[in-house]
Amino acid sequence: MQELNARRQLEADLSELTRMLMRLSKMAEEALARSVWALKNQDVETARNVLDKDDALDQLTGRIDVECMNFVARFQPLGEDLRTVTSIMHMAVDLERIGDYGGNIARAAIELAGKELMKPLIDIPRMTATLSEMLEKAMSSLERREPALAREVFPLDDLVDDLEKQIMRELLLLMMERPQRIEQATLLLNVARTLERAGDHITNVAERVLYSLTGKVIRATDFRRPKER
Amino acid sequence: MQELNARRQLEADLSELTRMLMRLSKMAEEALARSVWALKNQDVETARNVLDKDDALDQLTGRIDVECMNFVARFQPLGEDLRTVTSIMHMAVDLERIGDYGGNIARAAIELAGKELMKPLIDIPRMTATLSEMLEKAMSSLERREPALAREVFPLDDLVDDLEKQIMRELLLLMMERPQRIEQATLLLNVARTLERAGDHITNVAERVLYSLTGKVIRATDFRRPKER
Amino acid sequence: MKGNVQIRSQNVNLYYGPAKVLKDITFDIFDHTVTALIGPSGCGKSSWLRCLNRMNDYIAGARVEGEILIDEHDIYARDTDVIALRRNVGMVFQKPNPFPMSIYDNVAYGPRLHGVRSREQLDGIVERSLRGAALWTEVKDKLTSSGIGLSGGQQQRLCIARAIATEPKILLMDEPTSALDPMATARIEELVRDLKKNFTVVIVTHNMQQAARVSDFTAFFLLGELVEYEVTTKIFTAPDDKRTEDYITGRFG
Amino acid sequence: MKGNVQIRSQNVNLYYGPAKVLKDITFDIFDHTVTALIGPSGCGKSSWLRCLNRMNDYIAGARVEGEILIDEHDIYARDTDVIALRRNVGMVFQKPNPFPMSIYDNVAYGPRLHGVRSREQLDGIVERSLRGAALWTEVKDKLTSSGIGLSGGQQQRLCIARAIATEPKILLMDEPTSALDPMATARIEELVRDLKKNFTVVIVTHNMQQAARVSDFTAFFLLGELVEYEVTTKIFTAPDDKRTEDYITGRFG
Amino acid sequence: MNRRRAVNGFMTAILWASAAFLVLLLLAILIYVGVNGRQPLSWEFLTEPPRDSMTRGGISTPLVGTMQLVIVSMFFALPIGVVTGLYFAEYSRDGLFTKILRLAIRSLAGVPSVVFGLFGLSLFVVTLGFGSSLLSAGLTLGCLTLPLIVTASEQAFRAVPQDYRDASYALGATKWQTIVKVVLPAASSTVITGAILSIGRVAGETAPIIFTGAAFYAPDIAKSLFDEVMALPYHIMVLATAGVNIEATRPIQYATVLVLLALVLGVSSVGVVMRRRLRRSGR
Amino acid sequence: MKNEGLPSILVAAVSSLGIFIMLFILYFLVTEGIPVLREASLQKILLEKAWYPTETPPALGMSALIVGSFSVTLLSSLLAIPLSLLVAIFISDVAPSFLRDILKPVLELLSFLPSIVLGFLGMVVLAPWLQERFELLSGLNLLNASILLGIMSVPIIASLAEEALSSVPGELRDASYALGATRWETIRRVVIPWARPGILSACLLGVMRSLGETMVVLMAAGGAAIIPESVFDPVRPLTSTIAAEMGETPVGSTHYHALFFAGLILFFMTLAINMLSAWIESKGSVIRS
Ligand SMILES: Nc1ncnc2c1ncn2[C@@H]1O[C@H](COP(=O)(O)OP(=O)(O)OP(=O)(O)O)[C@@H](O)[C@H]1O
Ligand SMILES: Nc1ncnc2c1ncn2[C@@H]1O[C@H](COP(=O)(O)OP(=O)(O)OP(=O)(O)O)[C@@H](O)[C@H]1O
Ligand SMILES: [Mg+2]
Ligand SMILES: [Mg+2]
Ligand SMILES: O=P([O-])([O-])[O-]
Repeated sequence: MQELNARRQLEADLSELTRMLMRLSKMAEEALARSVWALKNQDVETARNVLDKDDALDQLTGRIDVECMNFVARFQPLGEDLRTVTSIMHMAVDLERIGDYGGNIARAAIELAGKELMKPLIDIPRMTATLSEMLEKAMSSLERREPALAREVFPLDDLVDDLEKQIMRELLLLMMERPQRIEQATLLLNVARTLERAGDHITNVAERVLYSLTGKVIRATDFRRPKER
Repeated sequence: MQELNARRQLEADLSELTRMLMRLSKMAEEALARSVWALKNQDVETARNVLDKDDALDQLTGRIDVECMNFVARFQPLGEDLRTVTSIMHMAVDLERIGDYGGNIARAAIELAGKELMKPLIDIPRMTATLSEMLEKAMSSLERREPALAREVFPLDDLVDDLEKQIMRELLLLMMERPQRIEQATLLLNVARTLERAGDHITNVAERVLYSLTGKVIRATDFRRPKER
Repeated sequence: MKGNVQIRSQNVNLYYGPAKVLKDITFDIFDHTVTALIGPSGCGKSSWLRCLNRMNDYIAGARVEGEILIDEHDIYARDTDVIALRRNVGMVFQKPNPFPMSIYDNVAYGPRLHGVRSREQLDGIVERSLRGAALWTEVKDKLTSSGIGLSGGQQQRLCIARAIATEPKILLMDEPTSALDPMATARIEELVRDLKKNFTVVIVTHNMQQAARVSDFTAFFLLGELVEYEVTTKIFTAPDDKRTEDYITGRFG
Repeated sequence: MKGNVQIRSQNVNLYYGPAKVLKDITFDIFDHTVTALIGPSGCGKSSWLRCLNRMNDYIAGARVEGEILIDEHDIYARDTDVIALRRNVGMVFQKPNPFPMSIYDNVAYGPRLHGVRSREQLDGIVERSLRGAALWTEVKDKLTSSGIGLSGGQQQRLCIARAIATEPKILLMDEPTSALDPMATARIEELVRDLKKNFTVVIVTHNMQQAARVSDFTAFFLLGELVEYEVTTKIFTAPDDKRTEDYITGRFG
Repeated sequence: MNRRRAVNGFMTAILWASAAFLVLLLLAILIYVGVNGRQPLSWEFLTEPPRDSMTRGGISTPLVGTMQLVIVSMFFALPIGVVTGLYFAEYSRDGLFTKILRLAIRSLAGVPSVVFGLFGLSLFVVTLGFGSSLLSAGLTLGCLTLPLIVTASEQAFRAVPQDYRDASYALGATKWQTIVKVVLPAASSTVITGAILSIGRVAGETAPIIFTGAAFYAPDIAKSLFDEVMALPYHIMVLATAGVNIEATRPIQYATVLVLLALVLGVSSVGVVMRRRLRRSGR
Repeated sequence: MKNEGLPSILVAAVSSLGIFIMLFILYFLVTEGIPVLREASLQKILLEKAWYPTETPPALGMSALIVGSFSVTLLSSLLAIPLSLLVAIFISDVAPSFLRDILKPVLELLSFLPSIVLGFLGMVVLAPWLQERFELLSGLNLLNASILLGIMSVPIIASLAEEALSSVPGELRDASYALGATRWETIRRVVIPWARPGILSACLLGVMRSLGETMVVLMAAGGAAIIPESVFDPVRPLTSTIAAEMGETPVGSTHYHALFFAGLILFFMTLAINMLSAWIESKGSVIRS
């Protein structure tokens, strides 16, 4: 007890940082989920709501960034603490980006609202569900300090990539069938592509979690199929 | 002289970091420029070359990250030094992403190579040129410690956005005219979208430069047209 | 965070003989906050601190101009009772300096001076003060043994207990951890953060990380001037004044 | 970076009387590198360092087991000439300790002991050593004034000059900056990085940031054992051993 | 509150008063001696021997005798004292010998000077057969001052930082080389200060020499170690208590006291000033 | 490494001379002093008053001498110690710094004042004044000697006590002031308690010096071997007895041995005080560290 005393404040601050990051992650996940829901259900209200919340997300990211700098200024961290705080800085950026994607998709949802959908959206929500799962895995890995959980993220990203490919092929076909669909289709294409990107960012997050926990630089590519050129 | 002595090593290390970042920036810029050139001139060789260099880019990013951590471990930076080193960490991520985009575009170039282009590429290279200019402005702002230069980046990003919009409209029209073009058009659409994103990342870099130089959090949005929803 | 102003320093100048050591120091310190004073050696941090409880009175040739108001009362006014002032403004020094008496007597020293005689009352004060200084559990079974026998960190906490035994409103600390090892330092820092519940704390420190860790506000002194007074976070990541920036990045000092 | 092995410590055990202070220390130090020894107080860093020039010989009850090879020669072998060894292995101490003689005589002390008498030769050695310690320009006009009159940082550089005047191959430094202010510390650190061109430097330090700044390799000692020996960057950002991680993150020590 | 203030003021006044009292008292003594002793003081007084049963003439013989005693005692005490100090500082281990030696030196410091006289009488004068002589008296004074020198030089050696020794060993020096080249030079000024201070003490001592070598009257300066000598302090006593015409020689007595005072305080003040300097620079 | 043994043996050998001197002092005091016990029993010597060593048979009662020593020492200490301590406190805690810088060396210097000078002044200045003022037969008496001894020991006690007082860390004083104590409260409750061992040992050393002082009492105490009934009675302490009589005593006579025995008594008395003060010092340093 006496021994750990010197680190009490440091650890309190570090968990506070982690908590902020979790909150950010929750917000990003929600933005993604709700915007896709809005897209699917053509709900402008929800889409606007996502856009309104984007500011809060940006602000939280800014705060995390400043608090990380503060943490460095206060504790001169080394080793695991240093890895963790720098990782948090990085992860915050990735998460913010994911939140932004939520905004982008919400905009798409608003554009699409009221227009008849050319097909029922099935794969896109599936992608989103997978992304949520990835994000949760990565975050609980960080929270519970269990590297194994973060590793499970990588194969899931392959799944997301597959889904995107599939959607793309499908949409291309649909477009070619009826050029009137082109506008809507490119929009959806974009959404799919965006979700694929979100997957990439979550993969980055997972890599960071692993680095902060183990000190090893782990590249997701080691855990998944080689990317075709 | 005696006075500055205590900082000599710190400053040497910091300039070394900055130099590494400049190198990364150069590599990213090149990846973008060369891949777009390859796209335009249908030069598979150059495109492959870009892809080959992607690894080096990733590695350099990793090294910058580790060296930044080292810097923190060694000098317990505060104030401007702390802002600079954390900004470098962030900028490296942005630049790496831009490099990745180069790879993406190179892949598109390879796919397109040998197929007849549906229209001569004019606006896409213009976008790339603007991006190069932006990147160079941001970097020399950092190097010469002149915030004014970095501020010039923001209006340029508006230009990039405009170009992308224009390309999109144009391509949509072309597609609708002849659905056979769809595949190629979506590819080009994607390229344009990617370049627009690169613009966003460069804007981030400029924001970071400003923050590290002035200590003020500057949002690009304050310097450009409000985004339409 | 800003509450009521507890200490108001208005155009304070301090002279040691002909040398002007503090120049026009003007700023307000808020109650129930921790305020850190930083700056290079000799910039006048300790001197200003010692103005607050008039410890400078004992230095030949020291002369204060301007006003220092504590709870809106000018402590350099004619009618100020210095002894009452010092009771109200506790002080903790750089080196732990317990008196060579028992732990109990150390803490009871101040109250006894000020006329507390009853044993029960003293017992209560001693326990409360030791608890307040996070030392009670460690020493409650050896209150009669000498304060000198404690470890450095414990000694410093004993000094804090002694200072808060007279129930001051303000606690001044002049580099309270510079003679301690990192572990003891961490405990004192934790205690300082805790003390602001009941006191207004002003702490001089050379360790900028420490200032960043414990304080809400930070004042940067340079050559007898107050250069910048700001929320701590801002001072250490993005100060407004170029000189502050230069100091915290080690360009001088 | 790894060059030739200059110091080879093989299963070194050190006893002070019955107490075993170093346990089975085995590792190699490469020439023209700076190696930092870190670890909590009392873990045996200084003790191991002092084995290298047999300064432990003067401590009653000190006993060394195992082998220490310098340039492949066992320095605890019967036929070792301790005086020649110490000439070959310079040492710089925690507190700057120039002799109370002139700057010149301080530097010339070692060479004179070892029989250099000619004035010219001494002049050359003194100049070369002072240059090597980055002190020449500051003192060249006052070589005859006392070494005590210098500032702390200059004194420490004078001690370095004195140590390298006997042209050692190895330079041992036991917390050489712990008594210095930050500015002087920075100069010494710069010098240390510079010294590896000509010497193999082994430096004990309590300041982990310092170890990170100056050294190529870092060895972490704990309770008389060598826990981890690695490239410095790795030790401070991602050490392999849990105990190293715990130490550098302040979980104990 | 007011009572506390009153007590404080009262005590402060008392403290000032006592210091003033002491200063005035001592000043009065010095001035009194100065005024009374100034008149017969002249160059001749210092350079001529006493004449006419010491009722006339000067004090050259006792003055020189005192100096001779100082020299003899220092010749004896300085080397031994310094070496003993060296032993304590450099060689001693916490053994029995060291303990006994410490005890001996400390006790020696407390032995009354008249007892040293007894010791000198029985050892040097009687047992060793030096007789009542410069040598016996000088050696007695030497023994008296030995503890002072030992303590001073031990402190001087201890004040030499251990770092110097480590540095010297680390450069390949032996212990003796280290002592000779580093420790002794570093301690020398402090040792010398200690010696000067003990000279001040020796020059004023009377009791130990009364029966070991001081002469009531000697016609001449001692030529050999085995001659008796006159000494200033003893001379004063003789003039004041056993002279031929005590009342008439009062001016001479005062002058002699003045000379002794000047000599002792002069030498001591050099020592005191040196010591303060050393202490200040040491800190 | 080689030849390290020789110097150390030499140094130890020379150092042991200190022990030898001490042993010799003891040896001679004992061998020359003990023979007196053939003439008179220890009891007689210590308890009888009559001191006529040259009569036949000699009367060797030393109680008057011993009481003389004690009374002079006691009275002088009563006079000197309070003044010394006040002065010491003044210098360490009250005096402005320029005064302190003057007073400290002056005090140190005055402890070198030769006792013969004081004895002389006692004889020629103080004695006539006392005689006149109090209409005495002689001014050479217990009071006279005590005053002089007092003057002699004030600088010694004061400068040692001052050293003890000023070694009290300034931070302790600051702490007390900062708690609202006045200066006198600080001195009484913090400074003096901290310095107590040092002050005590300073006083003891002063007493020891007074006890062993010879010339002042020889010249100013009057020299009558009686037990004093008032401060105006003359006394003949042990030291002055030895100094006054040894000169005319034949070596080896009973008187000679008796004087050595007196020396022996003196020796043990001072030794006892010395050891006491050493004990106090060592205890004090244990408390502080
Ligand atoms: N008693 C004094 N008499 C004269 N000048 C003094 C006195 N005390 C301090 N000073 C001077 O006043 C200036 C301010 O001193 P002060 O002790 O307040 O500085 P500081 O900021 O506390 O420095 P440090 O960090 O070294 O404690 C310095 O230049 C110092 O030399
Ligand atoms: N002369 C000695 N005699 C006996 N034990 C000793 C001696 N010197 C050191 N030790 C013990 O040996 C152990 C190692 O001491 P050493 O000085 O090597 O530690 P260190 O790592 O250098 O510590 P520090 O960082 O405090 O200098 C400690 O437990 C210490 O108590
Ligand atoms: Mg200060
Ligand atoms: Mg050590
Ligand atoms: O813009 P990105 O999210 O693909 O980096």
